[in-house]
Amino acid sequence: MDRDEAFRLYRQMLLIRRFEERCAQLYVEGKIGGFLHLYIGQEAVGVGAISLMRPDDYLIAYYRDHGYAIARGTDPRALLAELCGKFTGISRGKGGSMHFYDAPRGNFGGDGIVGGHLPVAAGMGYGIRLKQTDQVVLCFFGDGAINEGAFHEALNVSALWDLPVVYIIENNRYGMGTSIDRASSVADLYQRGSAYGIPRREVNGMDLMAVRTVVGEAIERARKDKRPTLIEAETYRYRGHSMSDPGKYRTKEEVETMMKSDPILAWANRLREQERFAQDDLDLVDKEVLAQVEECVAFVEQSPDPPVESMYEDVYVRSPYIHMRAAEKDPAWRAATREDRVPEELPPSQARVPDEHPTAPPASERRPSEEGPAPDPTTAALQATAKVGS
Amino acid sequence: MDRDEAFRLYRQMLLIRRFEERCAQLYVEGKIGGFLHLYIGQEAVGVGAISLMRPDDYLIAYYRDHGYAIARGTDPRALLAELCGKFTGISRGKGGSMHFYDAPRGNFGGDGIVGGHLPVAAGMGYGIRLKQTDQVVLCFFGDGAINEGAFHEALNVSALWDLPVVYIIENNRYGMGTSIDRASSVADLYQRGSAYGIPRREVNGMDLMAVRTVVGEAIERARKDKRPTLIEAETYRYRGHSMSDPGKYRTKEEVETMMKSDPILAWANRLREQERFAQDDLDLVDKEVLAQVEECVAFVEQSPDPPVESMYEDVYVRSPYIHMRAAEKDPAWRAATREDRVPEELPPSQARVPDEHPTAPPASERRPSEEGPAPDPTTAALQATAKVGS
Amino acid sequence: MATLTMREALNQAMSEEMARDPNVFILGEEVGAYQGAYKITQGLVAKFGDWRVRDTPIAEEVIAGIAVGAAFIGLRPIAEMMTFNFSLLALDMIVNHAAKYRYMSGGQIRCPMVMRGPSGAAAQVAAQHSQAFESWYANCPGLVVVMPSTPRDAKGLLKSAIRDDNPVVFMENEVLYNLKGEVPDEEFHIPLGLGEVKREGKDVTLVAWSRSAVTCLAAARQLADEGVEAEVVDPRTLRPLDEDLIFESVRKTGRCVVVEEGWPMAGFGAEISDRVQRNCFDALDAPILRVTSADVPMPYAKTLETAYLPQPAKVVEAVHQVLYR
Amino acid sequence: MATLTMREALNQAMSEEMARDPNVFILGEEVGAYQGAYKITQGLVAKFGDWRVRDTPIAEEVIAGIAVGAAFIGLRPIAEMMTFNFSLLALDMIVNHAAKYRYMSGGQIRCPMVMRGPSGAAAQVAAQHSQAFESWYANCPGLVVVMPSTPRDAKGLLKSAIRDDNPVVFMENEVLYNLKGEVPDEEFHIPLGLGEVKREGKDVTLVAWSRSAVTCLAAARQLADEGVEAEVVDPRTLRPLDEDLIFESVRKTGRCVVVEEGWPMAGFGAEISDRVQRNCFDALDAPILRVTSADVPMPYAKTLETAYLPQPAKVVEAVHQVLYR
Ligand SMILES: Cc1ncc(C[n+]2csc(CCOP(=O)(O)OP(=O)(O)O)c2C)c(N)n1
Ligand SMILES: Cc1ncc(C[n+]2csc(CCOP(=O)(O)OP(=O)(O)O)c2C)c(N)n1
Ligand SMILES: [Mg+2]
Ligand SMILES: [Mg+2]
Repeated sequence: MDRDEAFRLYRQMLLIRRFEERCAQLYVEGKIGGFLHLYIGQEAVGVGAISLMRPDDYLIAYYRDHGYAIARGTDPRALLAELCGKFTGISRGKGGSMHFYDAPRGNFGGDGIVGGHLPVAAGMGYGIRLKQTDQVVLCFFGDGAINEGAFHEALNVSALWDLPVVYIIENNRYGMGTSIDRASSVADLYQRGSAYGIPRREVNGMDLMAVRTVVGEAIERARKDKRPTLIEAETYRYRGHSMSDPGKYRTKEEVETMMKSDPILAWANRLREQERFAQDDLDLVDKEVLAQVEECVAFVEQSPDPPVESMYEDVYVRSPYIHMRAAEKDPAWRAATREDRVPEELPPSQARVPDEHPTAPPASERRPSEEGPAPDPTTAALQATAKVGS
Repeated sequence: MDRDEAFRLYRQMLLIRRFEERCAQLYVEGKIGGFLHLYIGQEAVGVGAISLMRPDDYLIAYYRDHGYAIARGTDPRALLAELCGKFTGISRGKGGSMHFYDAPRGNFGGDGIVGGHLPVAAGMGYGIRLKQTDQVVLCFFGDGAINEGAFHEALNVSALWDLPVVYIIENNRYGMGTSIDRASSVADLYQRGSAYGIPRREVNGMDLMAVRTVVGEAIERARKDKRPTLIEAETYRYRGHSMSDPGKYRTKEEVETMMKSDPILAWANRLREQERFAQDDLDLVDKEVLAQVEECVAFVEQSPDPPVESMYEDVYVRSPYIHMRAAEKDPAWRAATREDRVPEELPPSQARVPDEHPTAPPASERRPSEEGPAPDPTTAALQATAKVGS
Repeated sequence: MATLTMREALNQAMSEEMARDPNVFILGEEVGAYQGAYKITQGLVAKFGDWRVRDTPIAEEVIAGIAVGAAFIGLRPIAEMMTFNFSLLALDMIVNHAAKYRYMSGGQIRCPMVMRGPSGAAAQVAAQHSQAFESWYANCPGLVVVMPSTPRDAKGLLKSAIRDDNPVVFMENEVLYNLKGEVPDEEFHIPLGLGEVKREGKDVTLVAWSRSAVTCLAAARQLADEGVEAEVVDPRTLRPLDEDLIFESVRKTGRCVVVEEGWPMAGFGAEISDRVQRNCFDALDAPILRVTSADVPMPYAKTLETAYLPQPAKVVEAVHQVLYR
Repeated sequence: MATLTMREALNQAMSEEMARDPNVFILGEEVGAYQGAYKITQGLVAKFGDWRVRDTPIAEEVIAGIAVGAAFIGLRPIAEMMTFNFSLLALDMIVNHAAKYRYMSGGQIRCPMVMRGPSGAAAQVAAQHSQAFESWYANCPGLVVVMPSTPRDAKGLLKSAIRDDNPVVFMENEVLYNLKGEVPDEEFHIPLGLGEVKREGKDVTLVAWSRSAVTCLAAARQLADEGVEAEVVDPRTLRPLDEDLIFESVRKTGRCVVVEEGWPMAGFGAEISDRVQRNCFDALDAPILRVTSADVPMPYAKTLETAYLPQPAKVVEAVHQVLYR
């Protein structure tokens, strides 16, 4: 991976982290409702895997889905707007935190039914085989999902029919308050694949490089040989299951130990040590990211709530095969549109680092900074933000 | 196993075979309706496994359930009556072929939902753990059921919680017209157990002795260590999936080859060669069994159809916690009984071998016949009856 | 016009649509090599190959899931449920996925799939195999629910269902598969949501769909002998419901009996009764009656099965009641 | 009388019944160590141990299956669904097993289990987490379906449900968990199938259960200010249904509005409307109206969620209509 790409992925992980830290505040302020499941701590899995997708590949995931959408390039302003139930939200305020979709980017997004999207992922794989393209599907889900019947049925047919789907378990060790050893009869979750004769891998989900290696192979296997893979990415969520979960079922020690192998800190070290970025570069990008997040908040503040009529929109597709005389008595049919909606691209981000810091040229245009690795302020910053269950 | 037991099991397998051959005729004559799934060819699995059950153990199975009920000692007259929809049927004419139950014998019988009874079997195992008895549950199902989500969920919790359940796959190589290789991503079905770290065994289901050995170990494991086992019994159904299935998906050759290892013939040989029974003994028991089957037919002919009022019976249990003023407007509540129904035991079988043959004393009371193994007429007889899809 | 069985009509509809549009494919248990458990897909695997006519393991949840996922990326799957009794195992895929992704995504996603197969009772297949769940599916916004009662309707509606861009639950009836009827030779389709008066009459309105519409026509013949002219209205599609057609008829006759194969409590007939009492309040000369299956699981014995099901005689009796005879 | 929240009332009911009968046990996702996703089982694992309060994997079908199988052999399981939205994955266990084995076995088997948990909308949890499926469960013979609207009813009915020998579907409502109300201190239970008039009135009958009963009481207070006395009838149990209580009220008021949180088409309110029009035909001075949730999936945005749900204002408006005001 080249230096720019390494830096881009760092920025992406950081954006996810800062975006969600801000979400947590907005939730406490009552600006975000419903369930809010944060991806904090797991960023390297989504960012690493999605960075390998082709534009025409597909992605489908579970409700802990903020990171995937950002990694896939959806404008965070539309995402925060969705979280705040605004009409400018990526799903027009109809989905919320668990339901980020971005069809033009092949993101079939967040499913609220544990394990429910695995059969759907298999179906996307089947569709690819029928269309005879070389696309692949990435399917993300939690360790809790592997005990649902849906997992079993989906993996069996994926192996039986050679469907180009990469199944990625985000093993963060708990399904809500239940640790994997209290839910799964086998400790090594990737071994579940043995029942289907499906290629299976285990990877350190806190190590972006390792994730890219393992997922990269799986994507190739899917693209070339059409074969599915089951990957277990070992990771950790720093926060509670959702904002309402104080996370009492884990010790402070456990959480702090896990946070020591923070994926963003690890990548920052790599950037400094191997890619020879200066701490300034990293500090600057952090400021940029924070500015971008504030831009999202500003965007949301100017965004309207969905008009009440929009409640009836997006239920049905208007179709010449429906007899409208009967159907149109129903407002949902009256409001049905022939076309799918395409989320509009927002004007390019104007986010700027506060003036006192002159905006630096992109890292790539600057020669590696001379001074070696400096003491790392990001560490403190990041760790401070990683309280459990706040 | 002692000589009497060996002979008893032979008689049982033969009774199941002759009983079902007669069912096939009655179905053609229109005396039996709905679906009729015959167990012919698979007798050794049910008979072998169930012969090891304690009276207080439980049994739950799928719709191909005639053999289990007979093996567990339910009066075949009540079973044939059920098949013919008579009020004297074991389920009062409400269940039919797929739904043989005999609660006093711990038989929770036939489920019509493929895989549907596996979670229920796990529940019986859980109940046993709660009651802290040393009972075990035998759960029979087909090779097709292993691809249902229910199989996965049931096996995971059985392994996770150490439930005393023996899961027995009756692998007859097809689920309706679909061969296992077109339905399962792994060829060795018992290997599905690897995903749950559950003890797993493969056994020749045409060999009653082998079945007893493997199931015996599994029952002990369940009784002593409370651990579940997944057993794959390799067997074959001679007839079509049900009476309406001509079985076009298999070659005549395949069926004939399989029939060469007929479990009843094999056991007959063993009885002659190792237990030194005479062919006469075997012929006689066949005649007895045929007479018993005819007695069932006679019983059915004298049996009444269920009275129309009985349609409303057996929906609910009458309960002091239901407000009867409201409930009793509903005939199903009016007809509700406080107690469960216990199928009445019928007077002992009067079945006699046609007079020209003097009834012989039970094989056990007679000394082994002197003459060695004779040419075996049963073979021809049995094979004649084993046409595909008739 | 050719005379076809409903089985042939359904088969033609799929065969024609598959020939017309390469994105249409079928999957389900025994739909291919076995030619369909009820032979509805007879001959299709030979014509279209085993990727477009796919035999699946016995795994209803993923059968439906494959349809949903493939539909999301532009295909037009037809998922066959061997019977709708087993669709309970696929219900989450239909209710929480097929019916909701368009809405939850603010209109970005569509799910042009059909789930079809026999629903209701066959002959003596007992409690687990004789259920009518149309009121459950019809309850769910995001779905279209179709229940044809003639070969012509079956073909015309299935073609529409396959071409329509919404998830369609297409419920057939095993007992009707051998029912014969005239089907146009030329290309045609019947729009979803359009009901039809199957028999005109001035004295009483019978509302029924699928097998029950046939029951009502039989009852209407008996009633005609007594000089009672019953009008039989078949909505054909339950969601969206062609309620005006029903209202017009009831306003004419002033009397209404709703007949269905489902259980009485909160069956779809209750919805029709509710809408009729509200919209035809002044026109009604008698309370609306309903004829349904008995409020018990389906028994196996023939005698009980007969007593359980809505029979023409029960419809005639109900009509006598609303006519105060 | 103590004042308890519905959460506390439900917890007490289970705690008391578990102390009384060693055969009663609870299983479900997070019911033990986590004390319940909604804390309904708070403290129970400490009291009764982890075999009688069992945390399960996320696997609804086997959660229900464990309850069914254990009930078959004499235990009294309480299966908690974290929410009834997920019960779709367990539906086959309830509809094809719990509700049918007694019948299919000719009365040999019983299934004394309870499946309970929150149903309906919470706050902004969107389409997949806000569904009301009571009409589906109530449609199915063999089941008992209970939906309490007060802490007292919740405790009294849950105790009956646990002791009853039939499979009981006990649907709670997350929004009501913090609702406070008086609950008798002494041992008591409320029989299943007995409705209650929650407020007397002579001008109009409002029929509603669970959260909607609370909505109706709020509407009734507003109506009282305009001098309209609404009677609020809460059946509490949907199957069996205490229809006489509803009929008596409608015969008195001549007007009826049925309010429910479910979707309109074939919702349980349609069943009530159907029965009322048939049994109170001559007493009705106006058509029966229904107030339901909007016929769309539940949207996330607060503004839309408010528009989606049946609100007191909508009930008031419906009452104005039936009173021709
Ligand atoms: C079918 C279903 N059952 C239960 C739930 C409730 N629920 C939501 S998230 C969750 C835990 C999932 O844990 P895991 O799969 O490990 O993902 P994580 O939250 O740890 O990322 C549960 C039980 C649900 N949404 N869907
Ligand atoms: C859930 C469900 N899906 C489909 C069916 C229809 N069906 C009945 S038997 C059967 C084949 C089962 O094959 P297998 O499990 O191998 O048992 P076998 O009949 O071979 O003994 C199918 C598909 C059903 N009864 N239940
Ligand atoms: Mg997890
Ligand atoms: Mg088989």
